[in-house]
Amino acid sequence: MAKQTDIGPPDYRMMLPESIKENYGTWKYHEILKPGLMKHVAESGSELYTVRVGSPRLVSIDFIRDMCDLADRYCGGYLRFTSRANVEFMTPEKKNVEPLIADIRKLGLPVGGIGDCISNVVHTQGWIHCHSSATDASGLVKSIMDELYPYFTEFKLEAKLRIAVACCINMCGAVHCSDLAVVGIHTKPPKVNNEKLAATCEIPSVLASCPTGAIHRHPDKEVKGVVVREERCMYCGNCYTVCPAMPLADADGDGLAIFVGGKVSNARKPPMFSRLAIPFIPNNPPRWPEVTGALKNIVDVYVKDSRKYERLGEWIERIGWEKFFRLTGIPFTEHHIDDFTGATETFRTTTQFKW
Amino acid sequence: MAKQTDIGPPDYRMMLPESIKENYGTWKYHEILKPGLMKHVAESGSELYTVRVGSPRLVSIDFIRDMCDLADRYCGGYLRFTSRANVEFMTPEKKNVEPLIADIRKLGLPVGGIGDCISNVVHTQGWIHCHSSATDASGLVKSIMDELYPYFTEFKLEAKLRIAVACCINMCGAVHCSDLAVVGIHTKPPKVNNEKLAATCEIPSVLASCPTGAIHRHPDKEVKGVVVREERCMYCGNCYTVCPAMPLADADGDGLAIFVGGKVSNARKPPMFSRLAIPFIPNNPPRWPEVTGALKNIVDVYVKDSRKYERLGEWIERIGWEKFFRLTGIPFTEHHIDDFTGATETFRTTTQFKW
Amino acid sequence: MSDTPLLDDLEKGPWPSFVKEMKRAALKSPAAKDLLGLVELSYKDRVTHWKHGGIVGVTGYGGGVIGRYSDVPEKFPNAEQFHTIRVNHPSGWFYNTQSLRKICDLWEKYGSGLTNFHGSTGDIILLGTRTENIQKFFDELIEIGFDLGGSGSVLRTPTGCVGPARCEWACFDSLDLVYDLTQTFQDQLHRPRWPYKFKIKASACPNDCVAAIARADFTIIGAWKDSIRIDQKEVKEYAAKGMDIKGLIADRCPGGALTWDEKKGELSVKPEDCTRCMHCINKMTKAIRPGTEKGASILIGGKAPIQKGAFLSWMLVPFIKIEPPYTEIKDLLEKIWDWWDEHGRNRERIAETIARMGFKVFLKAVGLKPLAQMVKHPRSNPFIFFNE
Amino acid sequence: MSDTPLLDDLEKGPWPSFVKEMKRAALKSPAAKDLLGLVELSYKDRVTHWKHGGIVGVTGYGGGVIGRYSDVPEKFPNAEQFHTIRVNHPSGWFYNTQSLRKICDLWEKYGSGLTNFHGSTGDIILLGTRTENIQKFFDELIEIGFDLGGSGSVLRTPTGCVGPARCEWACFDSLDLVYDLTQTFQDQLHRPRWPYKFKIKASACPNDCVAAIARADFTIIGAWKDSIRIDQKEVKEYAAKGMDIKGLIADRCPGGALTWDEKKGELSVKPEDCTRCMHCINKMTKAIRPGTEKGASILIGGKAPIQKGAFLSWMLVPFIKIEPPYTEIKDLLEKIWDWWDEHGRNRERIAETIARMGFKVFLKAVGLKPLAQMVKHPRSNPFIFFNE
Ligand code: SRM
Ligand code: SRM
Ligand code: SRM
Ligand code: SRM
Ligand code: SF4
Ligand code: SF4
Ligand code: SF4
Ligand code: SF4
Ligand code: SF4
Ligand code: SF4
Ligand code: SF4
Ligand code: SF4
Repeated sequence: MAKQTDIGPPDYRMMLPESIKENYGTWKYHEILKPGLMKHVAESGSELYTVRVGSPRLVSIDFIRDMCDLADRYCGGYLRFTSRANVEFMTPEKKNVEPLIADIRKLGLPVGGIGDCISNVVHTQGWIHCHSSATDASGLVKSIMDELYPYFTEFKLEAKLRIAVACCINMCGAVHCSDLAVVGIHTKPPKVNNEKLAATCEIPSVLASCPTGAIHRHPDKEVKGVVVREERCMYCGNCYTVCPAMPLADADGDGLAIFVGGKVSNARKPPMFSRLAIPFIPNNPPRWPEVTGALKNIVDVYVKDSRKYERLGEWIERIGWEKFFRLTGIPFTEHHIDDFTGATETFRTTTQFKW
Repeated sequence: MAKQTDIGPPDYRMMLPESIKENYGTWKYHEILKPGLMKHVAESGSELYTVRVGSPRLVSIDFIRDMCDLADRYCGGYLRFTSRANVEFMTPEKKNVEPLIADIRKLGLPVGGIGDCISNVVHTQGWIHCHSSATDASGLVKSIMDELYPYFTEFKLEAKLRIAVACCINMCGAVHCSDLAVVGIHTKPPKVNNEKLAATCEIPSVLASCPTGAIHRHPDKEVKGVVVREERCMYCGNCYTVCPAMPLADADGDGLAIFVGGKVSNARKPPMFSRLAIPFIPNNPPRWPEVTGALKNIVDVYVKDSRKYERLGEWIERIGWEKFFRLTGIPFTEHHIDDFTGATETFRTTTQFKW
Repeated sequence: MSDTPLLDDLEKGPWPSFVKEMKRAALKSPAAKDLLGLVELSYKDRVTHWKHGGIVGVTGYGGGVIGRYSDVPEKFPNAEQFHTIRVNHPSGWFYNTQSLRKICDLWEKYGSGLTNFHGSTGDIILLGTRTENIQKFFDELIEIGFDLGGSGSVLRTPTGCVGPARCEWACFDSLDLVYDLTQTFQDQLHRPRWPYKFKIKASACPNDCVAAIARADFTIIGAWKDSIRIDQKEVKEYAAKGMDIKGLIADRCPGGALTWDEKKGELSVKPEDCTRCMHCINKMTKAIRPGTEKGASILIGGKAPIQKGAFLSWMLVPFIKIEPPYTEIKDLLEKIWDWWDEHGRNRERIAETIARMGFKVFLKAVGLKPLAQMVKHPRSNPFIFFNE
Repeated sequence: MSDTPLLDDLEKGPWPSFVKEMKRAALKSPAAKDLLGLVELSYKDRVTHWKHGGIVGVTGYGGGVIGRYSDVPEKFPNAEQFHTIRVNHPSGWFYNTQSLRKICDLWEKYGSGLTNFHGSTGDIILLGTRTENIQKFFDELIEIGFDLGGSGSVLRTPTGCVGPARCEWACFDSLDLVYDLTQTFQDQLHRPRWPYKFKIKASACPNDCVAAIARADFTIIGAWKDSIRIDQKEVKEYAAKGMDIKGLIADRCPGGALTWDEKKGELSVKPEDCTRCMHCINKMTKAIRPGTEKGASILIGGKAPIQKGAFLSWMLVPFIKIEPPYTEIKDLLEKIWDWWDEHGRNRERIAETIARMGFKVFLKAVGLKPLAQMVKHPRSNPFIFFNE
């Protein structure tokens, strides 16, 4: 039993390199020198070079030790991770930069993601660790980034492009506000196991868990359990979260939906939600070619048609969703029409449209 | 008993002047020559002059006869009314125009409303004829147009400005999408008369009529009637519409709310709803000075700050609602914050704002 | 001293006075005289003195008359009954004076002599008559070639803009369409059968001069398929007269379809980016016109706030040709009514029924395929019902 | 032939491979080895092989560990229990290598050797250990100066952007604020008491580099009260280098606050019209900087779709100074938690409770006055509850 609890995380000051302690809060400007490399300049005139490295996020402790070796060699024993799970090496020494980059490359790791790039993919657990998952996250991310690799290591975009992957609609990660979002979805109602349910769950809380009221007591008084009105089920998984006896996972029913055009920054346009582009693509491990192909197609069209500084969602807003579907060749279906709370807000209350 | 029914309205062709029959569907362009006067030119080259006259809408048959006399004298016995209850006299004869206008003036009627003007006010019955009314419509309109008269007879605006008045929230007329909208509102719950209710209404339908579920059976089993949970009442009048025993009218509780910034045309910006500017102004007949003053203030600020072709709602969208409240000096209160269905759509989901 | 001091104040001022008109009517009609007194009393008490309307009407019709009784009959006996009759206007609100005079004479005979030209749905509103006069009035109204408008849970009097009669922008014949639909659906207009009221309005271009999109359950608005037509000679004229064509026209184009070439003095359009908002056409009437392949868009669901909140009509059919006998539109209306009739709850407008049941359910029912033009944007939530 | 053919395919390709990493871990850990097999099986079956998590944890805490059991223990016994431990990261995700190496050594001793740097809430995620190891691991974790992060219906590990440590735009000290709040609310972080989870994220400027507005119930985003600072000399530099300052900067300003004077080569701002969107600052890093009177805006309610749909945080406090000891923010948090605790239903996030009870009710409860800055626009419906 621990001598102590509630000590919280270590003081961040212990974790800051000298060059940052000295210029803390007095940075003046930065310049992006090349993909994965930027320079910050302080009021004092001192400089700090940052090299950003792509990480698979799911790593072994030996990977972390490799990063530590590099940090010890070039960065005085300090490093950081970014909010998108990249690794950042910082040094005031210009001369360290190229050798550092060379050693990173030796480890087979990509340098990039700074500026108008596709950065690392915010993602989740999937088949690696989550019981809710409708797909795997790590495998999807690997497949996607292999496909879009040059967008991480080179400048090929007019603006940042942020991708997120979530393995179920709980959407761990800012999936609902990403330029490109891939979401694992179930499309079959839960398979109720009433013996298990009777043993492990409280029926009232199971009934209460369903937002659409699709779950009802079993008609047969004898059976202590529930039935699901399948036509009212939207596969949200709430029932499964509160009761293990109602799994939704299904080899053929599970797959991916793709949402596009979200952002969170307040630059120019306010933050926006991502909107449905493709309702369903079946799981096709290990490479999910239909998913990577769909993303590639959207990115290609966006790159061709977008203007300087225009995020994907800003581009779509300018040309209109009907033109987005036309240019990408993605079919618009009944599934794209909202029927959740507030759906009427999404209907087009004007005669303005493009053919 | 009529020999015939379902004959419908007369054929419109009987009602069209020669000059229109000849050029029907072949008009080429129009020019607005001065307030209340425009000229349409047909492919054939023939011209049609239209003089628009403001009407109180609530008129005597002798007023209609006056209009007929003018039409017989100058327009070959034809005239029309507009979708805002103005009268329009049309003639191909340029020489008729000025004498016509002179005779209209003799009758004390205003010529104007064409182009970037405030036109006639779309309005409703009020105390003249409606049991639901929370105010009078005709008196408000008269008071408002007296105040804003020059905007009807002269060009003083950058765009059209449409005003509507409704005497209760049923909003007969396009009040909910007007540049300026004055709406009669009740602010006291219905006064239930249970004897009358028992006699004239079905309790279930009364209970059902309430959107907020504020109406309940009378707790006392003896009493055949209902009670209203006052804190849940939003004074919508639905119950009164289905049951006469629940009137809401109240000398002190009734008054006006002012909504602004709506439009219906698709020009430039899509149609917009009007939004709440002033939650409540008590009834102050016969002139409602607080209402006319409030409208005058908003129009003055709009005139000063708006750009060419900018409708009131487009202006507010450009400067932001917070700046609208600052410039007009209208206080922003808790009542302005939506709490009806879909309220969350109105919350500001960005850091962008003006002080 | 006058017994209507408050109302008298409303005779002053430059805008024409409804009080003057009431007094004019009062000279001939005791009912109109008592109305003056009753309204004066409302101005004093600051409440209405009308009671909930009772059911009055003409044989064979379920609507067209709004019953109205005063709550102070003892004070104003001649205004005790003050029913309103709604008379269906001719398309475009055009009249020849003989017809108007006939209506006036009839109303002098049977009514208070007070009227609204027009009510905000578009009917001629004849204010104030007694129950016993209604049928007689109606019989003679038919004689002079007019009929009642709608009230109650029926098809309400359809209206349309002045359109081709006097407007160069009309993309279809709003007058003829409204006349034809009104005649075709006389039964739906006079005999209640639906959950609630249903309104049709037609504007022959996107300026929407009858505010159809805000007020009609079924909204017909003019549109064209090809490109706007630009007369470069006239464009140069506007430029010469000093119009800032880039700032005021091109930059204001919502579709970003217009480019102004300062040097050439040329305004060019990228038709695929034009959303037909009308702005450039509105402001350069001599230089720019709608396209030639004309028709309309149909939108659904416009209404006032009661009860689920106000709705603006939304896109249902992006483009449809509008030509007699208008079969396609009539079929669509019938399909919509059948579905609404079956699924609509009491006092539920079509928009509210669709909102409750789901737009895609409605689309299936009326046999229309989903289009991106129907929505501002696709859903943002992942709660998709795949089983449907 | 390999017994993980499907996963092996994911070792190919330019992007670094998590499978390589799993295999590296598998060399030392039987648990990691069995995980490989189990995940290969999922790739074959296209379903997860994890069961619903059971309750596991450390004494005195209600969260910080996610229990996880395999549904194929017979096939992969070493991965039967594969619990996750969440370790609270240091502000800004900065580390010295000694600390990192200590964590690695601990995880080599007690866990599978697999980890996420970092989980998407911001914790160090240590994947895969057995129940009996959890307490031991925790005891030694405390020794090396780390503690657990949040899970369950608690305050989740707060995070903040790199801020003043390496960013010129920081309007407050995101690292210190996050550290201070995390330390102050250790009890709320470790001991479930609320209806559901509650997340705090801090971005020191409106670029929002931790996506706080989308993911945090309580969102702190940098702001300034005065004007952006423009260095005209540098502006001229950008112009000289050929930047289209009018088209790319001034015309893109959402507030319409910027004017570019081509002749003078000057960019001027109307501070009252600047909405602090960051665009001009982002694109002209040497010429334009935030103002000097710095602080933050506080927004409320961001969350993912479960269950009432996704929310973006919305404006609650337009401007607040952010200075130690951060009393004002802490008081506000306590007030919000008290109200939510009392009124929130089970599994209802703060946004959903506010949506259900009404924003103005919430404002009253936490003692904030309504401001136009809190809404995109006022209500359009007339259904106002005046009695409140
Ligand atoms: C390191 C990091 C913060 C951290 O604490 O970890 C960071 C750092 C910087 N961001 Fe960021 N941002 C970081 C995540 C984000 C996020 C969050 C996310 O991606 O999930 C956003 C919001 C994205 C969105 O809107 O969906 C974000 C939106 C921005 C923007 C606004 C971009 C836009 O036009 O919308 C800028 C300004 C710009 O790039 O012009 C910016 C600018 C910057 C600058 C230039 C700030 C500075 O002066 O140092 C930093 C490096 C440039 C760059 O391109 O990365 N940062 N930045 C994060 C790096 C993540 C990564 O590894 O790629
Ligand atoms: C580990 C992590 C994903 C990852 O790989 O990074 C994660 C994993 C889980 N999340 Fe999450 N969430 C994680 C960040 C998020 C985020 C992002 C964030 O916090 O910034 C979100 C969206 C933001 C939000 O909170 O709304 C998120 C929204 C959810 C939800 C939906 C909550 C909602 O109100 O919409 C659930 C469902 C629930 O709570 O029952 C959920 C539930 C879960 C559970 C506990 C599954 C469950 O239902 O029990 C997952 C455990 C997986 C496992 O076996 O390890 N997780 N979850 C993230 C936490 C790591 C960390 O502590 O750093
Ligand atoms: C006569 C009438 C149609 C009818 O069948 O009765 C009519 C007639 C014309 N309208 Fe209209 N509009 C008429 C009601 C409307 C309405 C409906 C309303 O006011 O309730 C609207 C929608 C208003 C709104 O958006 O809230 C309307 C929005 C327009 C617009 C778009 C204005 C804008 O910028 O939003 C134009 C074009 C313009 O003015 O630039 C327009 C243009 C015109 C033109 C110029 C069309 C033409 O070429 O003949 C006509 C005369 C000019 C003028 O300024 O009135 N008309 N017009 C209506 C006269 C009402 C009145 O007495 O004032
Ligand atoms: C006479 C008129 C106002 C006027 O002075 O012009 C009118 C008068 C009444 N309307 Fe209306 N409405 C009138 C046009 C409208 C319009 C405008 C339109 O049709 O373009 C609307 C808004 C558009 C719409 O339909 O949504 C309108 C929305 C309502 C509503 C709310 C309906 C809704 O779904 O939101 C009610 C309440 C009801 O139906 O119970 C209503 C109810 C009424 C009643 C019948 C009062 C009642 O609850 O029984 C009023 C009878 C007054 C009387 O004693 O004469 N009236 N009503 C208009 C009809 C004249 C005509 O036929 O030309
Ligand atoms: S997104 Fe769903 S499946 Fe993936 S980690 Fe989160 S809860 Fe688990
Ligand atoms: S998955 Fe969601 S909708 Fe379906 S039964 Fe479970 S809780 Fe209800
Ligand atoms: S707005 Fe209300 S009060 Fe006025 S006429 Fe319509 S229903 Fe009657
Ligand atoms: S006025 Fe409206 S809210 Fe109030 S009781 Fe009647 S129906 Fe219910
Ligand atoms: S709606 Fe269009 S066509 Fe009809 S009158 Fe107005 S401008 Fe002309
Ligand atoms: S009609 Fe409107 S959208 Fe079309 S070109 Fe003209 S301004 Fe642009
Ligand atoms: S949020 Fe702002 S302050 Fe923080 S890192 Fe991003 S740009 Fe810098
Ligand atoms: S920060 Fe944004 S709003 Fe402010 S001046 Fe710059 S571009 Fe305009």
